[in-house]
Parts: sequence; C-alpha cells; structure tokens
Amino acid sequence: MKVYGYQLPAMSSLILWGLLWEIVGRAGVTFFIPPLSDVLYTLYTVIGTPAFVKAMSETAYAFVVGVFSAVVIGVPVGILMGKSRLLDELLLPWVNIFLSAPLTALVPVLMVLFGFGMKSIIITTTLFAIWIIILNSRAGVMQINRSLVDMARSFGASPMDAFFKIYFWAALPEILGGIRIGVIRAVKGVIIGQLLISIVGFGALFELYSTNFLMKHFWAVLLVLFAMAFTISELLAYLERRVSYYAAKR
Amino acid sequence: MLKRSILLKLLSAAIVFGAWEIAGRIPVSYAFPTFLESMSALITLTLEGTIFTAYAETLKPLVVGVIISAVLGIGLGLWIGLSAKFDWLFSPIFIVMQSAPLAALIPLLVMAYGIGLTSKVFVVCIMAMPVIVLNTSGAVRNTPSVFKEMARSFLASERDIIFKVIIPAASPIIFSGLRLGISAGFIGAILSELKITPTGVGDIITYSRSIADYPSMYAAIFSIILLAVLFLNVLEKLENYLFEGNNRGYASD
Amino acid sequence: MPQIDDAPEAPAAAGVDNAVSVRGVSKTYGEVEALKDLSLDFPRGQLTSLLGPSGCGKTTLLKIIAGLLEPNSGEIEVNGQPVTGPGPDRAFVFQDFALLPWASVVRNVAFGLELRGVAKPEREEVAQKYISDVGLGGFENAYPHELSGGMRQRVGLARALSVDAQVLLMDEPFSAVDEQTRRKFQEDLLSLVQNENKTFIFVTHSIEEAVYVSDQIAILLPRPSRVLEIIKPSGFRHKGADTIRRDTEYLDIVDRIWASLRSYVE
Amino acid sequence: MPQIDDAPEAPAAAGVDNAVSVRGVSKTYGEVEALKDLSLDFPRGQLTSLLGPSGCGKTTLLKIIAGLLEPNSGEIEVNGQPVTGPGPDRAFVFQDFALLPWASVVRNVAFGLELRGVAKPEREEVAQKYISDVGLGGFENAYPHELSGGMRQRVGLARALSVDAQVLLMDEPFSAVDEQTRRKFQEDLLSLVQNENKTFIFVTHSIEEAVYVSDQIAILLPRPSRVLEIIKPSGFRHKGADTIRRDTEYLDIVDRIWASLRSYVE
Amino acid sequence: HAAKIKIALAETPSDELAAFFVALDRAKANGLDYEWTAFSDEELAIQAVLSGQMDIGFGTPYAAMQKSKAPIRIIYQLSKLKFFPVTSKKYSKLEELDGQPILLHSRGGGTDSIANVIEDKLKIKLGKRSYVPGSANRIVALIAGQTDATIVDLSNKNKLVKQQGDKFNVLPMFEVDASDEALFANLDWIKANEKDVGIFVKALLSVYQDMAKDPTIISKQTDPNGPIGQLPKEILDSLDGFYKDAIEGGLYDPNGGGRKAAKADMEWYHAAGQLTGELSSLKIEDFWYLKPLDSAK
Ligand SMILES: Nc1ncnc2c1ncn2[C@@H]1O[C@H](COP(=O)(O)OP(=O)(O)OP(=O)(O)O)[C@@H](O)[C@H]1O
Ligand SMILES: Nc1ncnc2c1ncn2[C@@H]1O[C@H](COP(=O)(O)OP(=O)(O)OP(=O)(O)O)[C@@H](O)[C@H]1O
Ligand SMILES: [Mg+2]
Ligand SMILES: [Mg+2]
Repeated sequence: MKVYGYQLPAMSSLILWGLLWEIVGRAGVTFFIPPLSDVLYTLYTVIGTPAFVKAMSETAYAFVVGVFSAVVIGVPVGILMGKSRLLDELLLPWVNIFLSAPLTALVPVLMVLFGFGMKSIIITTTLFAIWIIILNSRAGVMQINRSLVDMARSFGASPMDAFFKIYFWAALPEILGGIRIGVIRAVKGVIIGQLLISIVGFGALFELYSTNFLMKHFWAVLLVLFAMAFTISELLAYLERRVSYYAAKR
Repeated sequence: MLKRSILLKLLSAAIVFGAWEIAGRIPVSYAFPTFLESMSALITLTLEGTIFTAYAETLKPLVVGVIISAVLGIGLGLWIGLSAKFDWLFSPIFIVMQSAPLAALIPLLVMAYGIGLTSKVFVVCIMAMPVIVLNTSGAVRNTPSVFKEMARSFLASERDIIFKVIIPAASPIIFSGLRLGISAGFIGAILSELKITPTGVGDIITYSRSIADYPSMYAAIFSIILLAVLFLNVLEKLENYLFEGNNRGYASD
Repeated sequence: MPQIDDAPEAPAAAGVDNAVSVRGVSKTYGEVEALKDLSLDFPRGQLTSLLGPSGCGKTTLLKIIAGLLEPNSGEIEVNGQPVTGPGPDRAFVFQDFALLPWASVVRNVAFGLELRGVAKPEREEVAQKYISDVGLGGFENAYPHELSGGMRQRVGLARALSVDAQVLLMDEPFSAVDEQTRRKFQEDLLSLVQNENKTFIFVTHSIEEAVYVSDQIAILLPRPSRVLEIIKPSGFRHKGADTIRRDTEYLDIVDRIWASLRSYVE
Repeated sequence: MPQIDDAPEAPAAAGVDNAVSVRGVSKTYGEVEALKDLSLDFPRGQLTSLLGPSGCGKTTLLKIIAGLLEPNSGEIEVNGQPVTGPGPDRAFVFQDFALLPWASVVRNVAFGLELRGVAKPEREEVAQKYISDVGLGGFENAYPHELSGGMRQRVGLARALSVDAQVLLMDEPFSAVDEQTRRKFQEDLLSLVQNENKTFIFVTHSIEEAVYVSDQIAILLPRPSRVLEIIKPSGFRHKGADTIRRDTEYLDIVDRIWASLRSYVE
Repeated sequence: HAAKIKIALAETPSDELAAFFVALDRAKANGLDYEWTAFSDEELAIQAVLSGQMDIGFGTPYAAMQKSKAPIRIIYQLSKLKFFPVTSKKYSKLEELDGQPILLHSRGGGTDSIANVIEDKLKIKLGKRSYVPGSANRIVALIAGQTDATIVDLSNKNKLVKQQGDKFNVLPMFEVDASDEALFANLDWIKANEKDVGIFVKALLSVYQDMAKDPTIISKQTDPNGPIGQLPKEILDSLDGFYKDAIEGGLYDPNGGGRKAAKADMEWYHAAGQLTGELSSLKIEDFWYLKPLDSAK
C-alpha cells in the first residue's frame, strides 16, 4: 500500500496489529491475552534457558527432518507421476485421499505402525507436508510444454539430461509453491505430533504452560513458532517470485 | 479408458487394503487390528446406528464452520484481492493464521469460548479460512488483465467484472482453496473432538481406545477419511458443473 | 483511377466527416515512451490501416481510442465527443483474442451483448449468425481450448461484430488464420466496409494486406511513435481480388511502403 | 528460365541425391487420421516447402522426420539410413519456439551444443556468432519473456543453426516476425541454401514466401494428408528480391498454387 | 548389562511427576539405565507398551489387560483416584446432583468411573455427561460458568479453592483406594529384566516412604538440571505446597499399593464397567505382578 507516495513494506501492518494486541492486553480484557510487551519480555527471559533450547532443538529437528524427507521423496514421486500415466493412475487416488483426509485422525494409527516418539513425529510432519508437494510437482510436470521435451529429444538429450535440464526446471515454480504450502502444513504437523503422540519440544511447552495458565510463556513460544513458520514461508515465497518470471510463459 | 482407470483404482485399493490385512495378521502390534476386523466393526457400528448419531454430532461444527469459512473467506479474499489497502492490512494476519499451530491454541479457545459448539466452529474456521482467503485473493489479483480489459471495452460495470470475469477466472484456484480449506476443516473438527470435548466420531475414537476396542477405533478413523474424500469429490463435481470450460483434461494426452 | 494522397501534415479537409480523430496524443509506460504527440484522423465509413514495426505502439494507440488506456496528453474524439472511457460506439478485436476460457463459443460471442443486458434467446440468435459468418458453425458449444489458434481468433472477431458498433478497432485480426482463410476474410471485410457505413481501424504487419483492404494507410515510426506518412490507395476495389495482385499501381504502392519501412529494419 | 516441373507421381529420377525420403507414411492420433500413405523426397542441398491448410499434418510430418514421433506405418530414410529416433544430422525449428524460459538467450542458443557435450566457452562462442546473425546482438543475457514474439522466434532459429546439422526442419520459422524482418530472413535463408550444402524442409502458410524461397513446393491435401502436387519453381533466384515480385512467371505460380489450395477453403 | 529401559509417561513432566523423577534419580544411582517419553494420554502409553515399543508404562490398563492378547501386569501403584466433585454454590451435597448435568474427563476414563460409582453408591442418576479432557480446562469451564458441576484432580481443586474458594463448593466424597496411575509392563519383559525392575520398584518405594514423612524432600532432591528442575520458577515454587496437600489428601500410598490396591482396583473398575465378567472370577495374578514390590519391602 502507498501512503503519501511512499510504498509501505508488505508486512508492516503487523506492527499495527501488534499495537492493537498491546492495547487489548493493557486494557486487561481477559487474562489469556497479556500485553505484547510482557510477552516479549518473557520471551527474552526464557529464550536462553536449557529447557527452551532443548524444546526448540527437538522441534527444529523433527521439523527439518520431516520436511526434508517430504521434499526428497515428494518431488521425484510427483515428477514421475506427471511423466508416467500408469504410476499416476495407481497413486493419484491415494495422494488425493491423503491430501484431504483428516490426518489428525490418522495419528493414532501412525503411532502403532511407526512407533512412538521422535520417529512418529517426524513421519507426521512428513505426512502433513508431502501430499501437496507431490501434487504440485505432478501438476508442474503435467503442464510442461511438450515442445520443450521434443526439443530436448531432437537435440539428443539423455533421460537424465531431460530430467534435470527440462522437467525439474519446468516444474520448479509449482514445486516451490508446493513446498511452501507443505512447510506451512508441516508446522501444524510437528505441533500436532508433539501434542498427540509424545509430548516433547514446543508441544510439551504448550501443554505445560497452558495447563498451568502461564499465558505469557505460552504466547512467547507461540511467537517463536509464528516467526519460524513465517520466515520460512516468506523465504520460499521469495524464491518463488524469483522464478515466477517464467511461470506464466512456459 | 474409463474401465481401465476404474480397474487401476480397484487394484491400488486392493494392494493397500491387502497390506493392511497382512500387517494386522502378523500382527505389527496388539493394538493394530486387521482390515477385515475393522470393516466388521464398521458394519456393527453402522447397524447399531452409532455411527450416524456420531456424525450428526461431528458434522454440526464442521458444516457450520465450513459454510462460514467459505462465505466469509471468499468474500474477504475478493475484498483483499481487489483493494490494496485491505491487502496490506489483512494479508499478514491470514499468513500468520495459516501457520498457526492450532493444536496448541485450543486451550486458549476453550478458555475464551468454552466447550460448546462455538469453540469447535471456531477451530474449524481457523483451520479452513486462511487458505481460502489467501487462494481467493491471490487468484483475484492474478486475473489476466486482458479479460478485464476486454470486458471493459464491452462496457462491463464493476459488478459485471467481478461476477462475470474475476470470479470465473479465479474459480479453479478458489476451488482448490476450498478443497484445501475443507480438508483443513476436517482436521480441525477431529482435533477439536480429540482435544476439546470428545463427541461424535472423536468420541468413538477415544472411547474405543480407552476400552482397547481397536477395531472400532480404526473403523471410526476409516469412516471419517471416507467421508472427507466423499465430501471433496462432491465439491469437485460441483466445480466441474459450474465451470465446465475450466476443465482442460489431461495435459499429457 | 487509383490515387495516392500524400499529405501527412494537411489538416482534415473541410467536409470530410471523421468518425475518430486523435490530436497530439502522447503515452509513456514508465521509462518507455510509446507514443509522442501523435495526430491522426479516421474518416467515417472507411478503413484505416496502421503499419509499423513491432513494438512501435499500434496496440497502445488502439487501446487509447477504445478508452481502455488514458493518454498522458492529447485528445481523442469519437463522433465529435471526447473519449473518457469505453463506449457502445466502439468494439475491439484483441491481438491476443481475450476469450473467456470457461465460456463456450456461443457465450463468448454473445458476451458483449450479455454485458449490455440483451436477453439470452435474443443475444444467442445474434451470436449464432456471426458464428456462421466466420465459419464456425457447429462449434457453438466448444470451449476455446478445443479450438485451433485461427478458430479462436475468429471467435474474437465474431464477438466484436455482434455488438454492431460504429467503429471497429481490430488489432491484427487475421494474424493466426491460414493464408486461405485470411484471403476469404479480407473479402468479407471489404464487403463490410462497402455495405455498412462502419469505420474500421486495422492493425496489420502485412503490407499487401494493408494496401489491398485499406482506404488509408498510416505508416508509424518506431518508438516513440508518430505518423510518418499517410497513403491513400483508394480505387483498387473495383479491380477484383484475383487481378489486383498483378496491378502495377498496386505493386508500386507496396514497393513504396516497403521502401519507407525498410529504412527501419536492421 | 523458370521451369515448372509437375510430376507428383514420378519416381525420384536416378542420379538425384535425396537427403531425406519419406515412403508411405501414415499417422493417426486416436481417432484423427493425420497422414495417410504419404511419400515425398527431399533432394540434398535444396529447400522444400510444405504448403497446406491449417491442421493438415505438416508439423506431424516434420516431427516424424525428426524422429520425435513414430509413424503408424511407412519408412523414413535420412542419408540412406532408416530413422529410428532423433539424430545429430537433423535440427528442428519449432512452431512454438520451445525456448527454455529459465535460460538466457545465449544459453538457449547454445543448448543444442550443451546437450552434445561441447565445453562452455566453445559453445558460447558459436552461439554468439549465430545470435549476431539473427540480429539479436546485445540481447545475449536477456530472458525469453523479455523479448518480443519475433525476437523469440529468432532465438529458436539461431539454436537450430548453431548445431550445424545437415538437414534443417523449420516449422513456420518466420510466422511471428514482422514483415520487414521476415523479408530480411528470406534473403538470409536463400544465401544459406546457396552457400552451404544443407537441406531445408520448410513449412509456411504464405504462398508468396514459398514460391520465393523454395526449390520445390509440396502441396498437401487436408486431413488425412497426402501430397496433391509438387511444384518446382526453380530459376527465380538470379532475379533478385526487388524485381521478382513483379515477375509474371512468379505471379503465375502463386496464382496456380492459390487456385489449388482455394478449393479446400470453405 | 541390559539395554536402557524405556518408560512411557502419560503426561508431560510437571509438578505431579516430581516424586517419580526423584525416584528415577535414585534408581539411576543404583545402576538403572533408562530413558523416558511423555505421551499425551495414558491410552497411548498403554498402546506403546502393548506394541512392545515401550517397556514400562503409566496408566491403569485394566480394559486392555482383559481384552488384548498381551500379558500386561501392574507392578506399582503411583497414585490413587483422588478426584473431587466441585460445583458452583448451587449444590452442597452429592445427592443434589441427581439428574443434573456434569462435566467429566473422557468417556470410560477415571472421572467417568467415579461418576458411575457415585451413581451406584448413592442410588442416584446423574444427568447429561459432557467431556472435557484436562482438569485445568474443566476448572476454566466452571469459572466461566459453562458448567455447574465437575470432577477435578487434587491440584486443580486446591488451585480453585485458593483463588475463588468463596464462589465454589467442594462436595464431600467417600474414600477411594483404587489406582489412578500405576506402573505396568509386559510380564515376559518383567521376567527377563527382573533385576532392573527390582531396582526401580525399590527406588520408588523409598521415595514414597520418605515423602510421606517429609513432603519437602521432593523439591530438595529434585535435580536442578533434570526435566523437573528446568520447569518455570512459577511451577517449582508450588512443589512443596502440592506435595504437602497430596500427602494430607492421601494421594500416594507409601506402600506402593500392592494387594490392597489390586483388590480395590478390581472392585472399582468392575463397578465402573471397565472389567467385565463375574467379580469373584477375577484373579489378582491376571492383573498384578507382586514379586518386585514384595521383595522391595
Ligand atoms: N503494459 C506495458 N508496460 C510497459 N511497457 C509496455 C506495456 N505495453 C506496451 N509497452 C511497450 O510499449 C511499446 C509499444 O507497445 P505496443 O503493444 O503498443 O506495440 P505494437 O505496435 O502493438 O507491437 P506489436 O506489433 O508487437 O503488437 C513497446 O515497446 C512495449 O514494450
Ligand atoms: N497430440 C495430438 N493429439 C491428437 N491430435 C493431434 C495431436 N497433434 C496433432 N493432432 C491433430 O493432427 C492434425 C494435424 O496436426 P498438425 O499439428 O500436424 O497440423 P499442421 O499442419 O502443422 O497445422 P498448423 O498449420 O496449424 O500448424 C490436426 O488435425 C490435429 O488436430
Ligand atoms: Mg500490438
Ligand atoms: Mg503446425
């Protein structure tokens, strides 16, 4: 938005919302909305404590491993589905089912199948992220301009060349879009995993703080999580914008 | 061609259910029933009518929440997409909301809105709305300007442009937002039944788990997934019916 | 007798009735100066072609006349009234077709009438007529993605014709159709100019086409665009399509225009 | 003296060296029968044009020769060897350009060489040469979306030229460039045919263009496509670009082809 | 030496688990090697032990013991079902709840069984039961006026009394000796790891007995770098108060339950509907494995 000809940064309205939060908090409307400044102060005091660092590293570990496997498995599977009709017809119904299924309901099954503890949390995270990544990579490949494939073949491209020099790049805008949505879903997944399976990481902190009504602590952790999700998603959105110049022209 | 695709669907279903049956027979765990046990539990639940009363309960917050999210979400999305001011003010809120770890927020919601329908509807809305709003606003913003220009040259009013150009042009993305939103809404509904008050299907899951009746628990999980998939198929049909020309078919064929 | 009137700076002769007149129009896109102080008259009931290198601002000028773009300076009058926005007196054929992908051929053709509030049976009847005219009978219920490029372009043409506007702004309307179809359309266009008192503003890259169909050809300079010269190849029409291509005068004009334009290639 | 050789069914005369020969090729897409028992020879060092209505199967034929599509029946030989897939002896200019949108002009032009494993400095040097040849000097680091349609088409042209193949398959290579640039390219093409012993297979919609640049023109029937007749408008070249368009023999051939094609319009 | 034993907690470490962690520290000093995982509820901990992914679990798995094919046995009673009916000022006796709606933890859970037994003993019929997991959440619902009656655990009852004691009633209730949380494991595993189990039970018993004499030892002996020591100051400060109240309220049996608890459990869970069949036909050996506790005494 422009004010007096000056372009306001896209996310600057968050400052406005932060102010509103501070005011509501100061007004003491309810005890579970403490003023933002108090929350920030609490965040400052807890952020270095070993318990917090441990929770953070546990969460980050599950999240990073989960997202990483979702990407590493999801992108090739999606590309292969886009290329092979048989594979696509076999897998697509399941991808659609898992994309739309309430995964929360599946969490108990996952625990039985994949064990309890970190492994299941990572798998939950992966499951939250992977389907949209597969679907988007597939869509990216499906809409590829056939001429590009023909062109590469006519100049003698090997299958490997075609995969890395054509398919991957042609699908990249969709792949990045899928990863961005996937990452956002993964944040939900990791917390749901940490709350519904074994209570570790930020999930444990949330549980602890909310059952003990430590609202400032609660919001402090939430802020960290928001910041984490927000940063990653904006980073990916930035990458997406970098390739968007060719997205509409393939 | 149609036959082949149905055949493949059946084949892939047979593979998955077969694997389930085998895993249940090994068994991978005492808490993991076989496919057949689960299905017979599902039949029992259906015959007893338990499943219907449960869904009557579960669908209440879900349907209300999804309708609110769809109407409000598309409306807000249109508004945000059309007005730079609104975009600046509200987009970040929904981006933040989209990454909100809702499971953690549920205690707060219970404190604010109690344990009744309101909280659950709220949970569904928080889950479903951001993706609907963001998809809609993005699609509206990206409506190809040639269409708008063409309509203007044929004397379209602002209203015409919104209803006859922008919405149909944005409809595939709006619908994919709705799809993701509804699936998120399902997650929210189940989450609220697991974490706020166990009613409906959430109750069948938690109760049969607490009495170690695992086949019933799996039957309930199976049924909710089935329902979600059915729901989304209906939505897809609706989309194809409303905007037939947007369906361009298999790109590779 | 063919006449070549060659007076770019001459004011519109008194008594000539201009359907559209453009006075001192300039237009910049950010840094890019597309049009600079361009003036041009379009006599009523005649076909005026715009010829010029790619990117010289032809589309821009058409859009300004249509009221879709605001010029930075200058004035446009249509039927003596200043243009402030799109109006029912003008219809546009878009260079990139601008069809609604979710609407069938018949709805696309009838879309202009739909926006004017014409009732459905009535507008579909009109649309039907123009669909047959452009040779798309039988494709009424197809969607744009099921048509070839040339067929799509014809849908856009039919849409513009169906609103029965006085001024038709056509941006490379035959660029995607094959030579054979193109020639047929040229004939159709000529009979439209002759039988209905409509004013056509026509953009093309083909010198032959311009010479063949135009009452007046405006040759534009490369960006920033102004009118280099105006050529009036009037008097060919009675000669008939088959013989005209061997006519020396016709060939002279083509060569002359070619010589004019050529200096801007390379 | 211009000669018109008019023997579609005559077998290739002994002693004529055919770079490409197509024998009894048929191709169907599902229900659609695109080519039916089509036979055609392409003499070495000559330019053969394919003329025919839109959708008649010209692109299909080119792709079959390139080894990108398998015919349902029939055989193709290039330099006496049966075609089983794409090979380094043929290069393709695509109707829709087929540029990599994520790669700069220079990388696009060098892409054919990149796939052949030529080292970077070397292939970029070659690319540079052809970029200048097609008039894109200064745009080496631009991306396709920053170019106009005509410029993009020239990138595709440069890419095909840079691999130095013996047979060039060109699918409407000048369709998007403006008339002025098109004429320049026609001259360039003629000098390529004359100076290097390459074989060109050229698709166009413009009869004039075909007559002007071709050694041999194959006129194709509408779908399912077969060769209607072969016309050899040889002997125009020495007449020079500026005068040929007034040459009666030239105009006769154009008219004759037009008459042939015309029966399939409407 | 045996591998690390894997303990499945049924909640995240907080004040209620402080005593357990002190006992773990003592067991560790005696050579027990362990790791723990917190699950979100006891059903999960039970499932984890059932599938063999965890060795020892928290909870009262009576239904699972009877229904599943796995030989699960309880070895130690960690806490009793000390729950308290709290209501708004509307009610002052349990009897007045006849026909009135009530808020409980979950269907088939501990508070649900308490409600069943209340109905049984007082010959009343409670009204509509709704469920909200978490005593803290039920307290919030009570304060917010969304319910007039609920059943909550000791620490939340105390919090309520401390903060808003004047607005709510804690209804007097009969004594309950049945277990809320117990330690259980697969019998085959217990037998294979008899030594470790022995060390563990002995450590628990010693802590429970010390704590009965002086509740403050828990806060004193809590490892400041352990999971409890790392909790926010607000929670650590409340430890002494919590254990003082708990000992007074009889939440912990200093003898680890044993036969007395087993009998009480069978009666209780039978009455609550989690155990089926004739009460007289239920055998202690099918539910408890008493050897480690007996030898620890
Ligand atoms: N929306 C825009 N933003 C920036 N520059 C533009 C825009 N539209 C056109 N231009 C620039 O203005 C100039 C004129 O463009 P215009 O489309 O009018 O050309 P044209 O004569 O119609 O070309 P063509 O024959 O290729 O259709 C071009 O150089 C183009 O780059
Ligand atoms: N992939 C395909 N699937 C189905 N039909 C196809 C496919 N490609 C081409 N066709 C059909 O085959 C016929 C020949 O197509 P082709 O592209 O070869 O025509 P063309 O002569 O190159 O036309 P144009 O002049 O428009 O480029 C057309 O009728 C087209 O509809
Ligand atoms: Mg233009
Ligand atoms: Mg073609």
